[in-house]
Amino acid sequence: MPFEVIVGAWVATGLTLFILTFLYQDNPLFKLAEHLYVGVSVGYAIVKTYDTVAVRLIYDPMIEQGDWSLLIPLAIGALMLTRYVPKAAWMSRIAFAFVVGVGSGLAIPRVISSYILKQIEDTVRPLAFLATDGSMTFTYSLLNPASNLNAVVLLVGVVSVLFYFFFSVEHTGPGKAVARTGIIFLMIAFGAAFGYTVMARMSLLIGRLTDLIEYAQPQYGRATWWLLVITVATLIMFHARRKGTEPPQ
Amino acid sequence: MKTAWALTILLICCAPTAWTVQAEETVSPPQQLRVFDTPNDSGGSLTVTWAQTDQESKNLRYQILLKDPAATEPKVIAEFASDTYYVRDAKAPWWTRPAPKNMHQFTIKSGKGIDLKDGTSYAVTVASVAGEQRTSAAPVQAKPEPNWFNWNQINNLAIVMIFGFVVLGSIQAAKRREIFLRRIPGLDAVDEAIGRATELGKPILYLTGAGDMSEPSTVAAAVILGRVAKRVAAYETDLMVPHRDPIVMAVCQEITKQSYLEAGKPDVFKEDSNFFITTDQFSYTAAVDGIMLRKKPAANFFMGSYFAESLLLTETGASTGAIQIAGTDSDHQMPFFVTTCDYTLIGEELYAASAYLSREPVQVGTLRGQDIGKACILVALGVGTVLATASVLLHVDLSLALDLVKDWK
Amino acid sequence: MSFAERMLHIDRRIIFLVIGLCTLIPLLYPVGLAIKISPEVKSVYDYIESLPDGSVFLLSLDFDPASKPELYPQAVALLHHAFKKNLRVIGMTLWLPGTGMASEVISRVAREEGKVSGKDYVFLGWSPGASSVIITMGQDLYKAFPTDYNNQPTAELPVLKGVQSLRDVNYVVSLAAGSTGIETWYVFGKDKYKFELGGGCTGVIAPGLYPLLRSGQINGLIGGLRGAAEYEVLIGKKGTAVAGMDAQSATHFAIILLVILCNVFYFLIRTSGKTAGQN
Amino acid sequence: MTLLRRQLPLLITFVTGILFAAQYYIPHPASELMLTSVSKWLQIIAGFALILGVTSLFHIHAVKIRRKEPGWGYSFVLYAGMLGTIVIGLWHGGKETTDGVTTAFGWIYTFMMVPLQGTMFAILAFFIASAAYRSFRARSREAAVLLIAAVIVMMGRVPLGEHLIPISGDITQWILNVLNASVRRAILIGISLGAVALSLKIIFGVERAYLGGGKE
Repeated sequence: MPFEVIVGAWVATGLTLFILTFLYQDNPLFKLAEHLYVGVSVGYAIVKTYDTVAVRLIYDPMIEQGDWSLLIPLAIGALMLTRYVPKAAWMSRIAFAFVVGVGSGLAIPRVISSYILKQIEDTVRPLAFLATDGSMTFTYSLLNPASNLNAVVLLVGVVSVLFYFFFSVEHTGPGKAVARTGIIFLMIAFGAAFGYTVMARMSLLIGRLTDLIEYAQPQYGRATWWLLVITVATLIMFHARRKGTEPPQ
Repeated sequence: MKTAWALTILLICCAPTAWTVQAEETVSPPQQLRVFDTPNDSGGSLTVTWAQTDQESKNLRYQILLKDPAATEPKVIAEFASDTYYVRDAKAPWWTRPAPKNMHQFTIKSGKGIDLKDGTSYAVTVASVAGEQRTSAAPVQAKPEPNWFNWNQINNLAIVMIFGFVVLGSIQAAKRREIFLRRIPGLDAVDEAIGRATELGKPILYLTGAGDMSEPSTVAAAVILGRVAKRVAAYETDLMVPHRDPIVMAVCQEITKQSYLEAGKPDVFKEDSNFFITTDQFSYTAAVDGIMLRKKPAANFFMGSYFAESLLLTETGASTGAIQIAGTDSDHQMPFFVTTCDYTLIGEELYAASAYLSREPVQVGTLRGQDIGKACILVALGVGTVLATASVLLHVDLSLALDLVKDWK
Repeated sequence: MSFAERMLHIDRRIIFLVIGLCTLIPLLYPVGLAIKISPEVKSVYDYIESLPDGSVFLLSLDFDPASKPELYPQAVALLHHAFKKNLRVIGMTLWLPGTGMASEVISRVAREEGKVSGKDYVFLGWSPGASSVIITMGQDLYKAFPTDYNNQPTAELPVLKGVQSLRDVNYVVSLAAGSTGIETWYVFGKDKYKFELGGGCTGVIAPGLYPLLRSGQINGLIGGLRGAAEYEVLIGKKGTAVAGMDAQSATHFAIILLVILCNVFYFLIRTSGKTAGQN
Repeated sequence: MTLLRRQLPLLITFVTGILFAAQYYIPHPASELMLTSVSKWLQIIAGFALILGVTSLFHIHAVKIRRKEPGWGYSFVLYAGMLGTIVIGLWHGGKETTDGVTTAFGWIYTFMMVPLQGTMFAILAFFIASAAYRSFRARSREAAVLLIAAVIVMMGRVPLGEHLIPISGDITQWILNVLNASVRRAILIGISLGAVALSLKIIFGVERAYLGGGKE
């Protein structure tokens, strides 16, 4: 096992345990790790931005391939940085105006095509089929998303939730029933989102504990065990020192 | 008699073969052959349409032949069975369909050995082939051209125009006259929470979320803060508003001072009720949790946009027994707000609440414009489903209407 | 204070311990329960299975280290499958913090499958602008990525022969953890450039993508660690996702139990006539 | 001068907005060329926006250190982490691995950034558990419906759940593919109408908040 991987394992385990101390209470170890995280991720962003934007997107094509048309976005981008010069800050508005203008223009037709027309197209379905012998059939199977019953449920769901977010009409009379259905559909969808989020957060924890288990093995010098002892000791020391100065929460 | 019968049966059974044998000699060339530039595209493509014949069967095939101006004689570029490539398979809306549905249509595109240059004319013809029999129609000249408008998307453009007209129109209308907005139940819950906090003589905590002033949900949170501050000023209850963005804090300070003024209590207004903690997500959350545990506010308000920290805040708030009201458009955090708070303004309800309070024409007008948009979509869904079901049950082609609500390219 | 109230006010660090154990024990002593395959994951698998040799498969790893446990195993499984099918693999990312991870996973799996960078696969790296990257790639791939991640000019790479833009890509899968992800690939990509699009995502955003799945805008969806485990089972190469599923079972049942306990105690307090203000 | 300051940005937004909305409907190669070049420009401008975001963070923590606000020591840690990563990163040309060998920059990424960011969000798992026990109460009919649906989905999504109650897997599929899809579709339509309305207001200059109105 190469030396720098072992050192890496110790550093990774230490930082993981420092952040987990937040569960006990907010303490200097957590603050240290958290600020280190913000620093490293900002540093990483700066390096990548320089490497990709400055070198690969501006320097190489412009200087080496002589594509001077890139001077225009360069100028607009520079305008954006004038925001920090109080006197010239108004010029940054021109850069924002261009970016926001293009962004809005690009978005309008695409949003209507993908999020409105396409969604209506899939919701407008026949609610019954014609069997070969010409009699009307209505497929009930809940498991097949394309069955007629599901098409009805889908339609009721979309209509009632859309009506719930309707603000020009008072929710009284029939409107009340539709809004009530809308709320029930909404709550079921939030329940599904809740269930999925639990799975997502647990996966994160599983990922971290898998690493900790791996770094507890002898070839990494049992990093997890040693660092666990050190972290708990430091926490107790902080707690004792703090108990003298501040009433417990 | 028997022989007569035998003859007739023989005739009947060999007639079809004779008929096909006989048909083979006179396989007719494709009729009504038309070749033209493919519409609604960026050029480099031609479309060929020709009539369907009743001889179509498995063994009759069609060949498409293309003659380059430079080449000496036409080249076969495609061959397929005669019961394929109809106009209806090309999935085009009725307003850009080049020929009736049951005619044949084939589109020739550049690429894979074919190179159609815009502006040069090419001779194209279709040959019908049965066994070794082959006849082709007279070649037709056509020039591929780039087009300036994609008519397939006319319904998309119409929606943009109409919706734009509706939104901007209702904003103008909102400037001239009062527009009805239904009561937002969430706002009554806000008043009730403030009332209870005053009874218990405990402070109120109000959070404006993680966004900055460019996010609509943070603007809405600031507007609702104005309403809460006015009520709080009337009851002279303590108000605490911790912030994560210096600019949002400055704006909220201004709004709070204005509300205390309007409530006629400028002297009760405290400058430090709006205070800045940090921009960082988790240290801000830890600090606010500390305030909740120490100061034990009777009412917590979580308005604006939130990320993973929503759960850490509302869980601590719930443990202190405070009434909690939330209002957010971050739908990933909605399940946690709904289960931990007494009342939650969901998504657009947050914007409606701020429009209801501020009565600001642009906000109210936009809301009315979006409502009209939703009404049209609800009608489209209802009518569309009825038509779709009718067209299936009654074998009627209602694509005249149904194509309007489809996305065409 | 009645038993119910005392139970409700136990220190939350005890619950932290319970969850910690529920995760740790199954990881140390796995049980290996069977994992059922859901149709949305199967359709991604079937589509890749149906692609002929040499078709172009673009995998966009649009996530950062915070979503590694869910999306990293999905990337490994998809890459193993694509390389086994001898597809021409293009890797890229729209999320800056994920660049290092994306580069590592592609080169590692390629090495395991004996594939050569430049010939069988290419990693283009990250480029700023999110949706504008997709539009530029749709118009002309070499304008968006003049060089690949190792600064080799992309125009000469054999793996990209015959690929001028996204129109020549047979299948795009975006492994997304948030906003710039599967929706962006549809709205700014597939809607205009007509490549087939599939998706993999974290559990948090999975429910929000079902409308796109229903309307056929994406032809399949691999949701969270569960989706990753299903795909590992499909390609017959069990990995970290399957190993994690037992811990998922334990933690999910712990949460279900906690929610039920919470509501039982809550109703005990309410029905036993205590004033509402106390809970 | 104020005409230039106020009207020019609005004119730019209007022209670019209309131009790029219309571009969608014009398949002509000229409009495709416009789209290609401008989307390439947006990439470079987005790079500058990143620089803007990073400098503002630099600025906030520098103020914190200069004013010796509480916790300024931690800002030093932040700076050390940032500068260290930048120096090592640029030294290795921004590459995590050079021909297969992980560089020091790659080491920082693998053994510091990945575990830190991963653990930062992993602590949420604990908080979900404590919240599940303490505050996920069926305090209203809606919350009850939500919790029941959540329990069914949680059971249906894990092997143990499907093992004990096989039907829970099918119900979860139905909830996700039909009920959840219809609600998300309605919310998507609502949000899209809002987004289009906002874009139209920006193009026609009715909405000016984006101009940094609140900033001055």
